Amino acid sequence: MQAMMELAADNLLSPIILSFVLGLVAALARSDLAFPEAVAKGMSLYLLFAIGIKGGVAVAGNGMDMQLGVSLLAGMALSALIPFIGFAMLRVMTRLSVVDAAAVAAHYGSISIVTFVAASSVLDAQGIVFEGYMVAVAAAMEAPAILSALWLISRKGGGGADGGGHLWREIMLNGSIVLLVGAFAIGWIVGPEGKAEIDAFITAPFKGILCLFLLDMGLVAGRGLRQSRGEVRGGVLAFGLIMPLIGASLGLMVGLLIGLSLGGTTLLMVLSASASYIAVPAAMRVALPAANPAISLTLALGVTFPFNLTIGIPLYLAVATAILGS
Amino acid sequence: MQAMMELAADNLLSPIILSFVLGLVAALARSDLAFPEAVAKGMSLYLLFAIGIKGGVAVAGNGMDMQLGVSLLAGMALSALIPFIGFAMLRVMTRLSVVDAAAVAAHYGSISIVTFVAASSVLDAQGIVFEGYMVAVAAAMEAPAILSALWLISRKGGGGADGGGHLWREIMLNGSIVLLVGAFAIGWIVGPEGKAEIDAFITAPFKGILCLFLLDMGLVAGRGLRQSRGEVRGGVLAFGLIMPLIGASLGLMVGLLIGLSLGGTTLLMVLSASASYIAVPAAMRVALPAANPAISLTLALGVTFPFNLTIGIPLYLAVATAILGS
Amino acid sequence: MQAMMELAADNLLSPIILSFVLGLVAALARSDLAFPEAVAKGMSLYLLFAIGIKGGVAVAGNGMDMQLGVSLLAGMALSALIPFIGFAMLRVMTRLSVVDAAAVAAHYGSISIVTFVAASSVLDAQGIVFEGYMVAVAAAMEAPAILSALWLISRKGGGGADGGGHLWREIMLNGSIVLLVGAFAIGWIVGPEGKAEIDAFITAPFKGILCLFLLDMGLVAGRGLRQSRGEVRGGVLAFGLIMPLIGASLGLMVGLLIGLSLGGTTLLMVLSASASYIAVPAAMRVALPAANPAISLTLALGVTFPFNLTIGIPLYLAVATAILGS
Amino acid sequence: MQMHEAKRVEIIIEAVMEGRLTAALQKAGVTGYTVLPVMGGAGRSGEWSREGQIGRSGMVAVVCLIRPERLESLLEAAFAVVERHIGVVSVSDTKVVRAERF
Amino acid sequence: MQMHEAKRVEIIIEAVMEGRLTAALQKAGVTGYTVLPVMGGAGRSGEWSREGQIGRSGMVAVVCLIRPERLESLLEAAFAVVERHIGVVSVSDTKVVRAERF
Amino acid sequence: MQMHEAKRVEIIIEAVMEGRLTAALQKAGVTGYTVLPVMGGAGRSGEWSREGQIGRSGMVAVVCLIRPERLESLLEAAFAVVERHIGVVSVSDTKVVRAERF
Ligand SMILES: Nc1ncnc2c1ncn2[C@@H]1O[C@H](COP(=O)(O)O)[C@@H](O)[C@H]1O
Ligand SMILES: Nc1ncnc2c1ncn2[C@@H]1O[C@H](COP(=O)(O)O)[C@@H](O)[C@H]1O
Ligand SMILES: Nc1ncnc2c1ncn2[C@@H]1O[C@H](COP(=O)(O)O)[C@@H](O)[C@H]1O
Ligand code: NA
Ligand code: NA
Ligand code: NA
Repeated sequence: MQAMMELAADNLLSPIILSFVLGLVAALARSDLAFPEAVAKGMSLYLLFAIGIKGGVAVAGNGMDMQLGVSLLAGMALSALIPFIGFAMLRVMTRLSVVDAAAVAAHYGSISIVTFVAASSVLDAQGIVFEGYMVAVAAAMEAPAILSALWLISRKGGGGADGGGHLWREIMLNGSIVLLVGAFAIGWIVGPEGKAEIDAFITAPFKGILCLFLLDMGLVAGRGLRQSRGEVRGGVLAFGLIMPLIGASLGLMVGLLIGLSLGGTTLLMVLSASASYIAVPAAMRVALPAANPAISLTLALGVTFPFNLTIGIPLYLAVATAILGS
Repeated sequence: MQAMMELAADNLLSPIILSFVLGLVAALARSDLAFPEAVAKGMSLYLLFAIGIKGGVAVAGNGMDMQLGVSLLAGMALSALIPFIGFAMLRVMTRLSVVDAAAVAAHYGSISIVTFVAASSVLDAQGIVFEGYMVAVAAAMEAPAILSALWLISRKGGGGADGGGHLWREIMLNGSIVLLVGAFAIGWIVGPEGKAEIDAFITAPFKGILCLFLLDMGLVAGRGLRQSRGEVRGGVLAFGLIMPLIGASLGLMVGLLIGLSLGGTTLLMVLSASASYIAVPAAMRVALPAANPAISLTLALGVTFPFNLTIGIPLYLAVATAILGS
Repeated sequence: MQAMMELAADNLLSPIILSFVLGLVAALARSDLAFPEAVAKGMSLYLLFAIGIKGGVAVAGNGMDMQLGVSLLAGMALSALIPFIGFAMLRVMTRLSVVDAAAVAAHYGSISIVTFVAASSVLDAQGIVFEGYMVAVAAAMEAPAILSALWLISRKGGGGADGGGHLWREIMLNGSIVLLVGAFAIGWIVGPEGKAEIDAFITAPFKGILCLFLLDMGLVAGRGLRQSRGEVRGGVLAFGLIMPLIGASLGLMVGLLIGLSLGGTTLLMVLSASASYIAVPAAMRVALPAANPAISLTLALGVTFPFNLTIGIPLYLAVATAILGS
Repeated sequence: MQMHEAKRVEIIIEAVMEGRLTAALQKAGVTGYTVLPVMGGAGRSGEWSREGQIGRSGMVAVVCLIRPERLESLLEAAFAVVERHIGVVSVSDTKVVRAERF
Repeated sequence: MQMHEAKRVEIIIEAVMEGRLTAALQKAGVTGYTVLPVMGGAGRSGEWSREGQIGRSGMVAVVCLIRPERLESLLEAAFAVVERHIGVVSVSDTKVVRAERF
Repeated sequence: MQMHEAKRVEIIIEAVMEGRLTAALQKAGVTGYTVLPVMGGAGRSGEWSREGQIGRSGMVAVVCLIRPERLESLLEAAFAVVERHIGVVSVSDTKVVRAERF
């Protein structure tokens, strides 16, 4: 317990979290501090590329086993399942319309890659190893939740979803999924020697760039919170805090079931607990235009993301450690 | 004297200065070499973040004393005072209108953070230590000069200043001030171990990014000089060369008075000698729309900035060394 | 032969090539993966700056001889000559109009700096040294081809070229030429000690940034190929594969003639074999507006660039090694 | 200079819908269009800004110059896409040279 | 398609004034506006370009579609902000669909 | 508010020609213009996008507000530049305040 407290405190006072807090505070105080769109996108391309390569190299190094296939399927199942739980909870806990509830639920079934990156930074700092292919699991979990949400809508008839084949290609070929999977493949092919050539770029500055990126996310989250005061409160707010705990519990069970390591289980919890704010928002705008994007985004980025960053990650790690031993 | 000459020559032939010169020459020769706005802003965000963290960490490492408070106050006093001197000189030396003179004076009371960064690079290269909180002093000196200029205008009645509470919040929460102060606080909290995690990002590439940034500043300065040929000459031009010397002298006196180290005194001279081209120009556009922005900007960026970069910094260091011993 | 095969395989599976392939595949599959324009430009500014500095420092280190002047002249002669060969081939092999053929020929006379950078990475990885001033030769080869193309047009009367003094200044002061030559001069002046100050920026992350840049080039090339399917095929396509071999042969002869090292000869082959897609496209739009830009760009970026990257570079190196010994 | 009557249609629409809109425009026989970036804005669904955003967020402005007689079919094609989405369509009278291009 | 008369107001103004202008527009009852980035330009105060700039420099273009009857109050609100600042205001006739939005 | 008749000329032209066009406009006595970035588009010469591009590729939109009586000389100056280049010119009626500026 004490160790967990220390870990939480350490985590809270890490440059990564403090950078996010700085951004959040600056935006709430209405500072004009802002990152150009191109710089934010550039940082996210860098992070996806670097994390993909690292994952692929880890797989290349440790050899490959059936576990990868099982983990991918397990991740996809989690991503497809969580929206149903989320949707049911939202219908009970909040007054959101069917469309809005389905859109929010899709975000929570999918994953937030920055939360994943922050968690793997914490694991690295603690010297806890994890399966390199968790990056591929993250990529595999991006899309199934969208399918579930669209199916929910079509069943409930809550205002026709605009699906179609086009949409599916778009989701599967979403830039962030392609970059993550592609970089993973590159890492796998080039292996440790290939990575050594570009290590000074993809490893050394990684954490620093993550800080700046989280500073920007803090700014965007703060701006979102400021503008949608009122829409996210009461039941909706509570959902943003409870849903990650439910997701993490499911992730824990599945991780134990398929026999992931301590690090891998923690990351699966983090993935299940996190909510998307890149791939799913775009897909929802296309498929469910009637859903209010501000609700999902504020909840995912303004509530669940900071919750996971500050409390969630150390909590999930502590629970996993208590069960799996360290 | 010889040592100073050598230092000046060293400085002139450093990659930093040469990058600025390259930009200046390219722009004057009408090359289409240009940095996208987003890249320039990205680099300035990086530099502010890195310099802020470093300053905070230095304070965390060396412990804190009353000196910080005294230095902040001294810096603010300098920033508030210098515009009065500048204004008086401009009214005597030039034909600028009251509004234009006040706007220019505000720029010289405030500070140029890149000049500060360049000077601290020179100190680092010479192995001269300085108080880490000088970064906070720099941030504190950004705004008071604006207040002085607005007060001058309201007294002289030279064309109503458009102040108001809004403006004050904007100035104090200007992105560059918030980032600098926030990063300083982060550095202070995380201390040397926290910085170690992100050192490969905020320390290793720092000087190289500074080179590219100065290349861009050279391009912008050169374009400004080319477009406003004619407006900045005679008395106005002379002001841009004399005012930094006066500012530096005041900075020297105050530095000695409050007992700063050799490095700290040099930096206070540099801050006092430098002229703003981020925070103040924006504030002046809002508050004194009648002032011609081209005059201030060309003077600050095209005359005083290169003067400080090439001659000023080694000169101020030499003078401070002569007085304080090395 | 076997060594060459191994080198080619090594090269094909390097992170650099795989990144390009990822981009190409993503674009052909119609993924929405994309780099913001500002990020792409920022990376190209970085690469030009870094490669320029390195070249200048190499010259500063190794001393200077007549060889530089001779190599510059030889490079300019190659650049001026190749368009005539290219033009003749295009008129025979394809149905392109005079204007289009001249525009394409100009691209092949000029050079692709990224191909040069990729080749020098391969040489570095193999421990093969090359003359630092090859960077200056690259810069010198950018423009003469344009002159040749305009002269061809004026002779053939194929639709008035829009030249004029303005155009010449623009071409010579093109941002990429100025940055490359300027950085080369800076490297020469500051020498190895100056470079040491900024090495963590210009050397360490170089290869990683090159990967991301090639990923972007793959995306742009793939988009170009996708959009201009049909225009680049048959004779035009064949030209894009044969012309680099002819260029490389000429580069080999000239390299042997003027006594370049193995590395230098290989680079001169690469320069001669590569086709421009920065300086020349812009100049052609101004001077030959009637030429279809899609043809040149797709050919240079979608055909010849990947050919050189994958097959060309190891082939040219193998041939040069066979002749010059390793 | 000889000018010809034309219509300038300006469609402000979510960036994610850009591809669908331009495909619809081309299907409707539009010979060209231009896409301008949008930094931010406000409407019934609140204020937004592109600053610091990742992903294909925000809106774009698609400008289309067409002959007056083609307006109706363009609007129908555009509306099929825009209808259920956040967006604004405006049509102004304008004049162009080289009418054969439109 | 049924179109309704409207006005397209285009205000080119210094970026530092954007927040003040949009606040004034909203106070004047405007239901929406769109902000376009501006790369550069020239006027009585000379030429400028956004390239390489840091800080909130340069100008932006604010486009506002409104019903004709609201034009006067919008212009008054906008002018209170623009008046002493560098900037240009133009008003064109246009047509919009879904007039209830404006 | 007192408004004055003016023309809004919008020229979409290749970025490499921007300098030549604005120089020609200034020679023709135009007192100001504004350059907007363009993200992409399509026309007879195909589709293009600025994403990931390096070099001065793509197009820009130059907007110019002028008094009606100056239109002809502006168009002539602009056409001398645009003529042989990819590009589109449109002219709309508009109204401006502070007519003395144009
Ligand atoms: N009256 C208007 N004038 C100009 N742009 C508008 C207007 N109304 C909406 N917009 C733009 O369309 C976006 C979505 O509008 P809405 O659907 O009303 O939220 C806004 O963010 C603006 O960019
Ligand atoms: N006639 C005009 N047409 C279009 N934009 C203009 C015009 N005049 C001024 N501008 C824009 O407004 C800015 C400031 O103009 P000025 O106040 O005349 O210096 C210029 O830099 C242009 O971006
Ligand atoms: N009808 C049009 N409406 C708006 N923009 C156009 C139109 N036609 C062409 N353009 C723009 O002008 C560029 C070149 O057109 P083009 O010369 O027809 O290939 C296109 O890429 C568009 O950006
Ligand atoms: Na999840
Ligand atoms: Na100062
Ligand atoms: Na060549």
